[in-house]
Amino acid sequence: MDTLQVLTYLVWLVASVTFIIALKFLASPKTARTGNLLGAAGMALVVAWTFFTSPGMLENWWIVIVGGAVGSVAGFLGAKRVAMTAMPQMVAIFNGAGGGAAAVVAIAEYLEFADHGDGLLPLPFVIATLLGAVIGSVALTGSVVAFGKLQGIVTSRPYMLPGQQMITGAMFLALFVIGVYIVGFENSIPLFLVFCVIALAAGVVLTMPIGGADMPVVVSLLNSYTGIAVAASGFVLGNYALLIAGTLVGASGAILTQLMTKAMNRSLFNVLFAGFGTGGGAVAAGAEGEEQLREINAEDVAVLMAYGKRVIIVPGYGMAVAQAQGPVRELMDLLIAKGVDVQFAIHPVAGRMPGHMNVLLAEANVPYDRLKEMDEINDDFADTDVALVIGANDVVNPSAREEGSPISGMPILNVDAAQNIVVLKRGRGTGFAGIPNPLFSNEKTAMLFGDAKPSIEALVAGVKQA
Amino acid sequence: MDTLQVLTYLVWLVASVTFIIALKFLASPKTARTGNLLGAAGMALVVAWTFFTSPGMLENWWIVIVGGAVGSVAGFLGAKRVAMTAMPQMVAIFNGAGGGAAAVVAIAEYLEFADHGDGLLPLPFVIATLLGAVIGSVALTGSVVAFGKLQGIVTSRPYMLPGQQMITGAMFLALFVIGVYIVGFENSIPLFLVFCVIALAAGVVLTMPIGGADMPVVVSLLNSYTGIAVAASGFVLGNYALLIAGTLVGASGAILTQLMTKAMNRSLFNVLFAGFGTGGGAVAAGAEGEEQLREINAEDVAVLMAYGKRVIIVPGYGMAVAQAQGPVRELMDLLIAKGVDVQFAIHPVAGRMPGHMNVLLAEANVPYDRLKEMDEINDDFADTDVALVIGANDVVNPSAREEGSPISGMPILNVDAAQNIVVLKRGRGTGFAGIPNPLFSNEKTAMLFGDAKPSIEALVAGVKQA
Amino acid sequence: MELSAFELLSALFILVLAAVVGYEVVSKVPTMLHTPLMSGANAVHGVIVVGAMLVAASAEGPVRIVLALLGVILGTINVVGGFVVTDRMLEMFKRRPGDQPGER
Amino acid sequence: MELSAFELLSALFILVLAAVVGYEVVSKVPTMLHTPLMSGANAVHGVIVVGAMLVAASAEGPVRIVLALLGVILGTINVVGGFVVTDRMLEMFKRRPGDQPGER
Ligand SMILES: NC(=O)c1ccc[n+]([C@@H]2O[C@H](COP(=O)([O-])OP(=O)(O)OC[C@H]3O[C@@H](n4cnc5c(N)ncnc54)[C@H](OP(=O)(O)O)[C@@H]3O)[C@@H](O)[C@H]2O)c1
Ligand SMILES: NC(=O)c1ccc[n+]([C@@H]2O[C@H](COP(=O)([O-])OP(=O)(O)OC[C@H]3O[C@@H](n4cnc5c(N)ncnc54)[C@H](OP(=O)(O)O)[C@@H]3O)[C@@H](O)[C@H]2O)c1
Repeated sequence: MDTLQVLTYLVWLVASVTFIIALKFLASPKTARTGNLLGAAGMALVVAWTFFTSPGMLENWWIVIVGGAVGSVAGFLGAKRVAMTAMPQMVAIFNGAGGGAAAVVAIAEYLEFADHGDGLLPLPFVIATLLGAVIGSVALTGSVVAFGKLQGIVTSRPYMLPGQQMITGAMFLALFVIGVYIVGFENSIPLFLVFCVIALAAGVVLTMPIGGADMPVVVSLLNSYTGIAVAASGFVLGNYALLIAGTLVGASGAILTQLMTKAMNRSLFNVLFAGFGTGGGAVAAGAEGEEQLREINAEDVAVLMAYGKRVIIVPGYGMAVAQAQGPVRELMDLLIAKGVDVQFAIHPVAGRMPGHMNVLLAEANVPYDRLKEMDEINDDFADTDVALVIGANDVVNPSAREEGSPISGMPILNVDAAQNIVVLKRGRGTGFAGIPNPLFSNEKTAMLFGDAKPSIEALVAGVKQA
Repeated sequence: MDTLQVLTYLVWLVASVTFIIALKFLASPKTARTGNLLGAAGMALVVAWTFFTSPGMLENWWIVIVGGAVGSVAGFLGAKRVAMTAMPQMVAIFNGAGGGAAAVVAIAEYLEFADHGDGLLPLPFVIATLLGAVIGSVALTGSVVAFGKLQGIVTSRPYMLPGQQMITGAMFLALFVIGVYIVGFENSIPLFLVFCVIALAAGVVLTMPIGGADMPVVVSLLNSYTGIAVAASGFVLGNYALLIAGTLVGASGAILTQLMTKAMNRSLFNVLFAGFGTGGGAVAAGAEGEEQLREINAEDVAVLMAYGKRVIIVPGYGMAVAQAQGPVRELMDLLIAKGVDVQFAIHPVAGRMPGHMNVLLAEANVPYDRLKEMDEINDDFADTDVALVIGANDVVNPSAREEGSPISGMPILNVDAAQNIVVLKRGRGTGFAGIPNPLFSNEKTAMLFGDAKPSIEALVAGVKQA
Repeated sequence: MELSAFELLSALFILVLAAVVGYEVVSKVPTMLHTPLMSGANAVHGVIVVGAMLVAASAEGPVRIVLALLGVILGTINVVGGFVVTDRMLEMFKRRPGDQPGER
Repeated sequence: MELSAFELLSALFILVLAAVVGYEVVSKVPTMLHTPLMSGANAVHGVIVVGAMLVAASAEGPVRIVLALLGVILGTINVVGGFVVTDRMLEMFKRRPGDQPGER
């Protein structure tokens, strides 16, 4: 092993350590941004080192330059242009790109060595290559479907093929049989390619039946998958930077997925195979349509709040859709100036991704210490004058407390304990779980219909005059 | 690499994972015991595997059997017989044994390869061997001195040689010079042995100037050292089980040491090089002797508590010395039966090792939820009728709040905020910091002199009658 | 392909330890940082671009060159997009000027 | 002694990762478990007894045999004493029968 190789290992080690520190720092608000920058620095180091020291790069440098330029521009513009509400989609696309790259690398590895190899390839090598190919492919197409569902291009309803279970079963069987054949009997490039195509199809078939509301969980899971595919690739290439980075992401993504399903009080199995946020929705929405809901106008709500002692604001997906966070912040400032105690109650799965509300409210410069997590604030609703629900639905749905509802058992915000409840939404639409919400017909509840942004602006005007 | 060797690696991997899980489980009360057993199981696995598969064991098996038998009996009896209050000493001794073993292994490695090697040995190998020898030796003699100080065999006062700094400096210089010579110029078994002897002496010279009160921190640090020595040995032997286990302990020991010094509001440097718990003690104790202290009898204290609403018990080193935890528990039960709210305020460095009070009170079956950590309970003293201080001194010394005291800045329990303060101690002895305690002459304070055990028993009798 | 048994076993140790590190590091994250963390981790696995570069370095013939190019493009999108979008998310968390430093 | 550069580098990776694991695992421990944890960690480094056994396996001549014997004795004391004393400490933490399961 020459000095250059030894240095390569040390570069990998340094990069791996920056990745570890990056993840660690990302787990705390104070250090998160530094952590991200550190991770980027480690990445730059290992990329530059690989470029300048890999034998063969002298000839094919243009591939890296051209590919790098195209990828950089695409990635940079995508990341800079995307709206805050569309971030989960963007993460899905970037993850798909990573999964695709891992699959491509696995294919290239296989081609390379199937050409040179006489007879069977070493077992661990073939297994890892197949693993990288199948997982990377699933991550690629799965992420694309997730993107489509979040973006509204593909139906966000769970979509089942006729004979879905049969098809899924057949695919897994085929993957398994081809895999065993390649590992144990014969190298075959065509069969390998068939293997990859089936895996790509599997990514679609597995993701389509999952409801749009569950996509963030799916994106997190696919993120973990890509990590595993990258680790497999690192194993094959004997590259410890890939091995460690991939494993780190594989493991942390798995935990994160679990934390997310836990916050929704569901199991991962249930998310993946029991499509909720579905059919029931339409029916239920119809049923709710019958009830009489008490309406209120913005001026009355403004007075109610301005002369109250404590107001708790409960933001949900509707606030994100309406981009109402700026006016909400203004409303908060006005109320505080009038001596009202204003807090935000943040449900762990409000919106469409974990931390969605925090990100939006931080964007509007709402101070951290006014954002309370569910457990922290749930007891405070009882002595609250007004609970202002802005485009939230499922996270305040009391039917979660009863048996037999699709969201039974999910912890919810105790909005119904407040003196007055005001709900801002456009109409009688259901939340993403697609089920009716008895809170709206609660006698303490008044509805302020309309898009959240103009509604809040009306409240701001009202409070100014009050 | 044959199958046996591959299996050996897998055994190492399994053992390493059990060690990791063991440490993780030890960090939570519910799983701690399981964790310890799991660690022991992993250890048994790797020891048995090594015994049955190592080439050469066929001939020299008796060494392992005889040594193992002697060591097992000694370790088992020592661990079973030791009194709860003497546990820190025992841990010191076991740690010393581990450090000694690491040093012995390093010496044997060096002998073995210095014999065979022509010219210089490979650099990383020699460096790791020297490191293992020096750190293991320091851990051995340092632990023995720590044992002596905790056991009262060696003076617990900081003991400085004349010209301490000169001697320490000379030792380090000698170690460095010999080390460089062996690494860079010539293999020499005599010089290597001189190197080890100096390291052994250094362990003594470095530990003697540290006060007995700081010994638990020192034991924790030496524990971390032994871990590093073991890791070095694993590096040399190419044994990943040793490498990982040693590194785990080295790192976690370092953190633990820091947590401990932090709880005492001191820096590690200050602990190691600024001997506190010293000279000042005698003088200060004399000064305190002059003051008038208000005495009280057990019956009065019993009445005070039995008719109070809330009592907070503050245990300290004296409770451990007097082995009064059983009667204390009885006292608690009686008071609770009378409707008194009884809590225990546990200072992080009360006693002589972290968690000392928790261990003792748990031994006496005081439920966990009555043991409150300092931060949790410090605000509650204000509406407490009686703060019962049992053999605690430094941890309730208000001079920590002023400048210029040796314990300035250490967070203390706000005992002086209570309505009544009752202090149980034998006489006018100071705590381990050796400084006077103005709390005792506080006008709210009454002293109940005598050994804590009979005192508490008198209180129990008193409460029964009250 | 000269993966010796020793190399494989070393890789296995590294894999297991890295998995433990990944698990431990993330198990303490507050809910509001879930998304940035997911996004940051997503950027980290973009290191696959290094794998694609190695493919590029040894690429011969049109098929492999196309694969290499594709791999580098996709990997770079992952890396660049991942870190930039994470930074954008985190930028939103910064305090407004008037705020006390110590809070949360 | 045939430590190849590759073996050394692998050992280095393992060392760094294990150090991170050690750090992460312990940084969450409550005060009252400091001593049992210290004691348990102490028992873990008793794995040095394996090193002493390897010395024993290749021991020739009285010096090395004495060293091996000493190493095995000391290492065994560390292992056996360490685990037993930790178990004794932890035994004290067990609940009395009447207690609620859920508490703390
Ligand atoms: N956060 C996550 O990580 C995550 C991940 C996966 C799934 N989910 C799921 O997403 C849901 C989140 O609950 P949520 O309470 O935040 O939202 P929600 O239950 O989806 O309800 C959103 C409500 O906002 C209203 N709305 C939509 N656009 C609006 C606008 N422009 N102005 C005003 N109102 C508008 C809608 O009613 P109208 O149509 O009548 O206006 C709808 O009822 C949960 O079911 C959760 O399980 C979350
Ligand atoms: N916990 C740790 O991890 C740790 C580690 C290193 C150092 N330390 C140090 O140890 C000290 C611990 O503070 P502490 O308040 O628990 O204890 P302390 O300050 O050492 O005081 C103990 C008191 O107990 C009394 N006492 C001794 N035997 C007694 C008996 N049989 N019956 C009744 N009273 C008795 C003594 O006074 P009389 O002689 O008058 O009876 C003495 O004043 C701190 O300085 C701390 O920094 C602790």
